Amino acid sequence: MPALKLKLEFYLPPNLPQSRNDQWEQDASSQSDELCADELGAEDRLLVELDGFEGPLDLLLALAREKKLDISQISIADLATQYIEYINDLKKHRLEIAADYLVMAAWLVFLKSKLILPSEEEEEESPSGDQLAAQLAFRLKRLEAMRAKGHELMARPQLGQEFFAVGVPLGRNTVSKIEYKAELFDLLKAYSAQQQRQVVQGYKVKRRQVWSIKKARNRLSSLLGMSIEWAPINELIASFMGAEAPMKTTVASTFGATLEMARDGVIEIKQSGPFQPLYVKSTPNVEESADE
Amino acid sequence: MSDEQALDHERLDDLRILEALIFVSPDPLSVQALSEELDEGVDVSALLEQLKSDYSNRGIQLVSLDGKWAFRTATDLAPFLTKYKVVKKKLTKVAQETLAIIAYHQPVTRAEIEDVRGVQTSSGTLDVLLETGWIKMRGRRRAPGRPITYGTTDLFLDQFGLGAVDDLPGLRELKGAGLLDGTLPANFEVPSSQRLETLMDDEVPLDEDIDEDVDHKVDNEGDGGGF
Amino acid sequence: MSDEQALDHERLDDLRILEALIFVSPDPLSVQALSEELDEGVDVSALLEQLKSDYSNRGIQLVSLDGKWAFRTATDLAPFLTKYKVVKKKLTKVAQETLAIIAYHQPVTRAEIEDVRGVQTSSGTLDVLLETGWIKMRGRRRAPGRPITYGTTDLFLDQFGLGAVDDLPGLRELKGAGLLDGTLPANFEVPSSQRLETLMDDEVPLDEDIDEDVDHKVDNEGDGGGF
Repeated sequence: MPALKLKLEFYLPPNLPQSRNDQWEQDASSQSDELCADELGAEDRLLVELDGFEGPLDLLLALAREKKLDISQISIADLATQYIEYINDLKKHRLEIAADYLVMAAWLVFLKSKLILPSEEEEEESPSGDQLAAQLAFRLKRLEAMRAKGHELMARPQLGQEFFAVGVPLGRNTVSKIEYKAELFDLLKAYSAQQQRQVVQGYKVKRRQVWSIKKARNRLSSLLGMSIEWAPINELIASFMGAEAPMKTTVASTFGATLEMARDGVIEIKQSGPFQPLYVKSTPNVEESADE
Repeated sequence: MSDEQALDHERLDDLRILEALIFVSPDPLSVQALSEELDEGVDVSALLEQLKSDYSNRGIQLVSLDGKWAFRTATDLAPFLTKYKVVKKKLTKVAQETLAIIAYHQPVTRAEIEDVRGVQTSSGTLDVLLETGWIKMRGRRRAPGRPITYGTTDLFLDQFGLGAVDDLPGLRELKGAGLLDGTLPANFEVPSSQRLETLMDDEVPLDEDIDEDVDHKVDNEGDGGGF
Repeated sequence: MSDEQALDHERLDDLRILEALIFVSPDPLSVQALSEELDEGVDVSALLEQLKSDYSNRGIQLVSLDGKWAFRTATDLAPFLTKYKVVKKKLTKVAQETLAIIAYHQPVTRAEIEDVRGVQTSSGTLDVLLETGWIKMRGRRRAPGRPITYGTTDLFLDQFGLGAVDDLPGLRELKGAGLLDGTLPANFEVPSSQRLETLMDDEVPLDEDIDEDVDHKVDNEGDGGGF
């Protein structure tokens, strides 16, 4: 569960002991560089940031430090008392306190009770008060050590601050040799695809033979001009084509031409019924008039 | 006699090559990388030690960072080089503390960092540290939940002028005082800090977690079944 | 005596400072720029000369570039500082196609390749193929213009695991592999490749072209003249 962040601001009550006041100042300044001293010292108004403390362990450490005690020598019982008092003080001023600070307070009450009570009838598994106290002391010592090492690290000469790397690494001259890869399959595929493409490219579209209506009409009139007998159109078409089978275009154009010529009155058309052969013959008088 | 001279010559040339290689490289070079550039059988480590002593009184020093070698200016000349200072990355107290915990306790999980600090670590802190390039995710702890383990990088050593993680100030004292190993409740373990190029026994690579997790679960289920 | 020692010390320190400054600076530094970093009255030029001679046998050299000073690697070490890298590259489609045409149709001239492909072949493609070592110039065609004939090499056979050029699959095999489909005209053929160790009848050696060319030209002119 994340620590509840609280930023508390209150007026220092007149009855708060002076030592507490000192401790706040000291802690606040040692805790955070961000807060400037002016702000903290501002008369009787104090900015208290409980979240300036990094959790209950940090607060415990701060309390221990206030007493300028060597943590290895400190009486955990005393420290616990101090912490509990401190939290109670805050509670008196109706300040909200993050849950983990309260949990720690409760645990310390428990610890104190364990330390005071004789440890006769304790269950085997649960640690004794002394053990718990030792563990807490260990954690405090470890946190303090880590904090000190953090400072120590930062105080070391650092790259780019106290010592430097070469201004511009020249780097190494790289000569790269290209090695080509190809698979036989790729080659064959490329070749085949290319050959196939080439075949398609080489294909010449044949000129479509189109029998135009005009052409059909010319042929038709020259054929019909010789005879005024009814002639089946199929035979006429066949005579256009000679040995070749009649093409669709010839049939269509010839039929179109007969309709045109019939409209012009040049020929006559007859058919005995649907799908029966179509017969045509020229209209003699019109031919005469055309001759004139 | 002439053989010896030839040997000397070779040694001088090898020294010169090493010197030039390290000089032009943007990053510190490992002994192995350097060995690959010289003839087989050349004792690169010995040559590097000689180079180091050749430079010991000079303004440039040959330094070793976790077995990787680079030239750096002598720290006592800092006042003359202020012009070249880069803008310092300023770490907050929390980040400093977290960095120290990672350095001294690595490989360490986030939960373990939190245990040392007695408070939750905001992800921002780890992000900032990861961004500096001084810490990295090493792998995952072979433990329930497979938490990610953190450790320091070569850049960290370079930044703080440390030859190796073992050179961390006061490491031995802290170890001696038992502050780096777990005398804590059983559910908490403090791993010992070592030189840690490779993953520890209880670490798995970051990308291996899925398969392993499955194995793990199957095992657990097997146990649970009580057969 | 102690004064002299002090002087020596100072000189040593000045040398070290110069050394570090030149090392750190991204650009070569002029004597004047360097002088500004040291106490007044220090003979920077003399110090630089000493530094230069200190480094004269080393892998790094202090060099003056246009009156400005910088460290550079010794020029004789260049071969050791050059990295050779092999970059694998796949042949482009066009190169694959051209290579295949050369393999099937060899000996083949550029004009013939273009004729088969139906497109102009950039000289870059043939250059790349020559660079691979898979094709070579075989000779010149005994024809107007004496065009160069291309063919495949032994390396080509090695690369593609062919015992000989006539191991290249023929029409039926290409069809069998589904590479050629049935829309091909009946007269379509894949040339059967032959291994052509020696020049063909219509080929002349590459180096013979000049003389022959001259003869040829004379002949041509003779024809052109119509006598």
